[in-house]
Amino acid sequence: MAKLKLAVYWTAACGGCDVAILDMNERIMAVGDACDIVLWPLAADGKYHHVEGMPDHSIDVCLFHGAIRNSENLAMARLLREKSNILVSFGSCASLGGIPGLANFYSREEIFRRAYMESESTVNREGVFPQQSVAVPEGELTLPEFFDTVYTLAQVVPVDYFIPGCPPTTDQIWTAVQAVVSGNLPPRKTVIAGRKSLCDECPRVKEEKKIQSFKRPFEVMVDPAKCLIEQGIVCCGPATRGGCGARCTKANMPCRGCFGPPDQIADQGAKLVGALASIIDSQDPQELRKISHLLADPAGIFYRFSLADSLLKHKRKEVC
Amino acid sequence: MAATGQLKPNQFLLEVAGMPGGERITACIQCGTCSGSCPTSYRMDYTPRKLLTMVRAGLKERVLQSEAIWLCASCYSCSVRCPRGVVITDLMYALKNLAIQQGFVPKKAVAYNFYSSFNRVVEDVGRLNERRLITRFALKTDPAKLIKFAPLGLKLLVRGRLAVFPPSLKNKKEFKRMIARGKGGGGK
Amino acid sequence: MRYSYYPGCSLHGSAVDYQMSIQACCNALKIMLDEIDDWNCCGATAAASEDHRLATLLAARTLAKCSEAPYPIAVSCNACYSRLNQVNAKMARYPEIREEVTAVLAESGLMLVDDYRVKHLLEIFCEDMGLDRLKEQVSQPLINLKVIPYYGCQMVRPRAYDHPEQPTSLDNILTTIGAQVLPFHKKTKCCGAALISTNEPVALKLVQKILDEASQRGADVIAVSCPLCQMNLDAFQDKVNSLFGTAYKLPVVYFTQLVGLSLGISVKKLGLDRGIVPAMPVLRTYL
Amino acid sequence: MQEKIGVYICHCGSNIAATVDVERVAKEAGGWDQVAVARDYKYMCSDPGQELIKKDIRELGLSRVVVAACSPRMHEPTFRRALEQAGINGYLLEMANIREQCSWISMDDHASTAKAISLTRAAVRRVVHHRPIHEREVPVNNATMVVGGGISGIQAALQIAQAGYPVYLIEREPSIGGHMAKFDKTFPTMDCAACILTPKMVSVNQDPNIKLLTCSEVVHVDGYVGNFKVKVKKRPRYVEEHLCTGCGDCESACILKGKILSEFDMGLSKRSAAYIPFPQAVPLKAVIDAKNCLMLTKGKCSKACAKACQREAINFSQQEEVIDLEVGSIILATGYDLFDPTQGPQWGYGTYDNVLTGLQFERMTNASGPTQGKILMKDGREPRRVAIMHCIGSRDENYHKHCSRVCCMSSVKFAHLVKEKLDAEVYEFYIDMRTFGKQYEEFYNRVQEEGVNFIRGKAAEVTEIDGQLTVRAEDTLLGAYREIPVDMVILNTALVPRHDTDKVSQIFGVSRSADGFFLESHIKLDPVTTTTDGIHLAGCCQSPKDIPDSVAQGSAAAAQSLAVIATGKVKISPITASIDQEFCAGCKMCIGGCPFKAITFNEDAKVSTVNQAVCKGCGTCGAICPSGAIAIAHFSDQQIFAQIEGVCSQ
Repeated sequence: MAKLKLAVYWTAACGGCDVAILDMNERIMAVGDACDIVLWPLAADGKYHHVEGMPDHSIDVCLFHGAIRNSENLAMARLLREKSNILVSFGSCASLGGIPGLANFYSREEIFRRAYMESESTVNREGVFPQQSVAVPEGELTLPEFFDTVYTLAQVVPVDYFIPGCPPTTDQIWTAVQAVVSGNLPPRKTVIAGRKSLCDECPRVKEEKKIQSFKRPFEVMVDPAKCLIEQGIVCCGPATRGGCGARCTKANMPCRGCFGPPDQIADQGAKLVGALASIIDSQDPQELRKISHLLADPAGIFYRFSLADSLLKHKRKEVC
Repeated sequence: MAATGQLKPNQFLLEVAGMPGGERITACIQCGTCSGSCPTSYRMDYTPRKLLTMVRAGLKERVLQSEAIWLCASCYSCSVRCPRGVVITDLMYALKNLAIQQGFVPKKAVAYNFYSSFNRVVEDVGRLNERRLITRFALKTDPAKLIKFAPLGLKLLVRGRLAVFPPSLKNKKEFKRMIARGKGGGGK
Repeated sequence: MRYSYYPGCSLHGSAVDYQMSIQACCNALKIMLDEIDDWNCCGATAAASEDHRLATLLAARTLAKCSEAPYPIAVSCNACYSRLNQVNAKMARYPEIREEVTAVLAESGLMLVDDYRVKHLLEIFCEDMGLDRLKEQVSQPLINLKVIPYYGCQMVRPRAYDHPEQPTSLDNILTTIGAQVLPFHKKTKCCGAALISTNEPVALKLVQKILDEASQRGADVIAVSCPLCQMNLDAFQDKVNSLFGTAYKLPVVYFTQLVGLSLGISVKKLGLDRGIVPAMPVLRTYL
Repeated sequence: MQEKIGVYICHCGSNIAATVDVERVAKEAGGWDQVAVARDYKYMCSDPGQELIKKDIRELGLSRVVVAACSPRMHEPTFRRALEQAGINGYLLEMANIREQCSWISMDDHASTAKAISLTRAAVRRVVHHRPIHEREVPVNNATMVVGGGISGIQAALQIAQAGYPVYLIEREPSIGGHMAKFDKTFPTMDCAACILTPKMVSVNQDPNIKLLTCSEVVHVDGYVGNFKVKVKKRPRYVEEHLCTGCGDCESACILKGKILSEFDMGLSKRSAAYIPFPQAVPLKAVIDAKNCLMLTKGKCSKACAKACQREAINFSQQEEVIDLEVGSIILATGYDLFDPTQGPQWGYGTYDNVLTGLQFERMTNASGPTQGKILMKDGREPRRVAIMHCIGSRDENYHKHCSRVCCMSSVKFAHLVKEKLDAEVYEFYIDMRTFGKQYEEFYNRVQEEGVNFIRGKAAEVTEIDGQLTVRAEDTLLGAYREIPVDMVILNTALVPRHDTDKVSQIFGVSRSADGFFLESHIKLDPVTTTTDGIHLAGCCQSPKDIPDSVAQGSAAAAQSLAVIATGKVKISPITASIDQEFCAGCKMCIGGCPFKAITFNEDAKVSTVNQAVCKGCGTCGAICPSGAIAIAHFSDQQIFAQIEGVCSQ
């Protein structure tokens, strides 16, 4: 049997997903035995024209991690879609927008202003901003276009499978590799993770919920056996897909929601807001307001990974 | 035969209802609580309730020429008791305003002259000067008033209750200019 | 406790005794009154009768003078209190009028804020200071002094701090200083001050009814909280007596004069010797 | 799948058609995806209107129907029935409200038409996702609980008992009878109130189908129509009911005899701490007033009452008990309070001795009352001049805006009673004389002829002038101010909602109207039922009423309850929540959020489940469930998103 042709590509992301692949330790050898790696910028050199020169559908599997932030990301997504039989949206950034997706709370102009003018370490007296094209004596220099909005991979090209996680666990990756190698593939569009929400696999004891205030983990002595929400800590587990093994809550830290919502939820953040709002133990509007103000950065908590993929998608644009 | 011609809108009612305090005039249910609560209604030519219904009937001349509106002592008894929330006291002010603006008050009318003397003194110096008020008021109506007031004035003077140097504002010119800009058409 | 203080015209004229007693009491009770700079007449009933714009502007100018002070406005005269309160409410209710007034005031460099807290001295004594604190300061309780509490109309109506028909703040102050407060049905009946110059017979009849119940109840003095009520009930007693064939001789004093007395302040400082019907004969025992 | 949708736009006469261009709405709708037919019609709810839908379903094979008309509260059942009659499931219907939420709230034809199109489009998009669902039937408990033992509660209880079904009658006071038991005569016929009420009270006591619980209050209601579970708190009477004969020996022996103001006599007489509420009380049993009894408050008393009781019925160790009841329907007949006239010091109540309330006057004229029926002033003399004042606290924005309905007639009755018993002048001060009932105007005419002075003008103030009680008012027909000296004033005070209506409305889950009384389903066409199925209203708890109307509504409420019983089963809406065990992660967030306590947790499977019989389909749990495991039938995310898209798209 011929070896599978594998590509791994990286767009708007931190690179942690690549590290997660390496984290498979000796199992990576099995991957090497089964696959020829035709593209992996982290591990091997490769140029655009190399990929462009490949025949269509010549790549068996492409693990694509990172969100779509600019025109180069988009072009590569399209290119790899053409070249690959199976395109896997790998990690939270590609699947949900991830941390880069939080930039959708700002416009491109606001981001540039902050990055190139206002940030504490920047001195830019001339007010120079990146330009898409600049004429220099040597000719014209170009940069990819920076989009106003961060997109998920599936928003720009058809995707075959999703492996969420920031980063995905090595077990998930191994499951995926085994499925591809054995040819025993699940139906298209499957998310390779749990079906129920995280609470199902979280070992903490859950009671009927009533909370009097919101606390951050460092503000309390966390009871290791009791549901974190009942201790006033905002945990995104109830509206987050399981399958990670509840590694965070087992370590006394609340779930941050990196696996995104389970299938049956349209908007992870809205669900969390609805759920938490209804378990605050007060009828008094003023007290309710006071308690809700204890939440530091609600948008960042509830949409930490899923903003680009939510119903909300983007900050509201002023219409006049 | 009853009037069958084209109905004219009741301009007077609209005018009154458009003044501050006049808004709720149409809410009146004619119960008479106002008149029963009023300390001076026993002397009025039309009771407050009746004035309201006369406004609604458009009887402009009779309302604005009535003595009743000048007998209101501004005690607000009617207003706090009115079961329909009509602030009758403010309505009385509105009627007095209209009567003055539209020339329904006789020149020598005592109440009108007292109010206008008071206001002219205040407009002039910014504060009330009791001596100037009495003088001006008496000259406008009946100079004999000066003599009638003398005994009381003397008593007050003896007890140090008549200011020798009546106070006035620091910047009278600016004050006068502001008043001239902001007041309505009533006081000339 | 600190206030922007609006004395009103009478307190610089015919009610100088009210002003003296307020000053003396407030000094003793640690209530600080900052007289509003260059305040003007509130317009009373006269301005409102002739021209509602003039009336609004007069009160609004004084309110605007307080825009920058962070303190509530203290008012001593019922009529001034009513005018300032009502114009304050009117500004909120009629945006067009507010706009007009704001424009005129702006030309003189004045501006209005959203809402002013206008308080009568009675409210300041009962609510802000509290009667427990007054009680601690009383050194000469006015035991056995039979007092009629007379509030007048504009202190309580149309809507104010106390009940519009049967208020209790003045009663409570007088009880606190040891006086015997007599029940009085005409607590808030009109004294006719607005009519005394324009329709004397009607006004005197109103005065007579109040004096009548007060004397029937065996009052030593009538306590008031308004310079206009004081003037009407006190200075016109002679006329009432000659018109109705009565012989009332009821001193009419400001509540602050009685409070001052109970705090041990001198007659002179309180202006208690300035009433037309002399009050000293009945008050002598409390010196 | 391709659906065939029929869209029907109703003119509602001119209610909709006057502001909405219905023809244009129909024309637009006709062009939308999956719409097979779109029509407008004058009255869709009429028989021909419904027939139009049925015909299209049969002939065109429609699979979904949208009706753009009034609020679904009004006619959704009508159109569901029409669909079913034509052979398709009634829940394949969607209504767009283009009347209450569209034509009625705008004068702008253009905007209204645009909005009507949007709402109709939303309904069309939504209806595609509807699925057939079926109503379920559950058996009905045939017992009824009547809350309140005044005349309307008594009437309701008796009617149901006569039909042969069990009734629990719950009364807060020690005796039933309510306000009517305190009255002397009743207008317009002047029958003695006791003579007509007492037989009914006795029947309540004797009817084997009626279980009377006095000194009792409902503290909790659970369940739903046909199957309510109720908790009733019964205060101790401190007298064993089965032993007490109502002889009154304890009352005479009590050492506080004549010391405690009688609430039955409205404070005009005094009673003991151990007492019989009134001679015709049902049950005719003594009760001990726990607030005043020395034994119960201080623990120290010679217990003269217990010694005097030959049947040894007095038991100071009685405790409060909670009784659990199961009933199929509930009738609320909790009555009214009377307005407290001390709120208006100008009326002189509490200031002047001879200013009475109407109910005090009733007690005074009652032959078994504190003065044996004599109308007397405080000093024991008979009044020569009596004033009767209408609308005290009624028709007044300072107190209560509503008209109390009965006061005109009871005032006329008071005038007649004064005239009958005394040679006195009567002055009656009214705003409008509202004598609208059968034989009421005739009664008014009769009393006019008796020489009563009817003054059209609301009495503004009661005062004392030269030691004489005086009423100040304007005679508005004369246009003159008047001061009328009188010896006695009767204030006819407003009928107002019970002071604890708010608590009661929460316990029973019924709403209140703006005036504070309980809210009926429809002010004209359904004044007896509430928006909670199986809970009905009778008497003054719904709005002020006279005795004939209270009795009529008592019977009507009984008929509503009997209708529930007669069918033997009730249909339960299929719009309920359900939890998909595949997705429930057992976080338990939903459990506390359910207002009907319908969600329980299955500890074995570690999932929550909804009790379908208790669920009202409110949707709260669906909004809470963070993992999306809860779905509300007929309100899936898909349906709602489609509807939103329909509103927003052009």
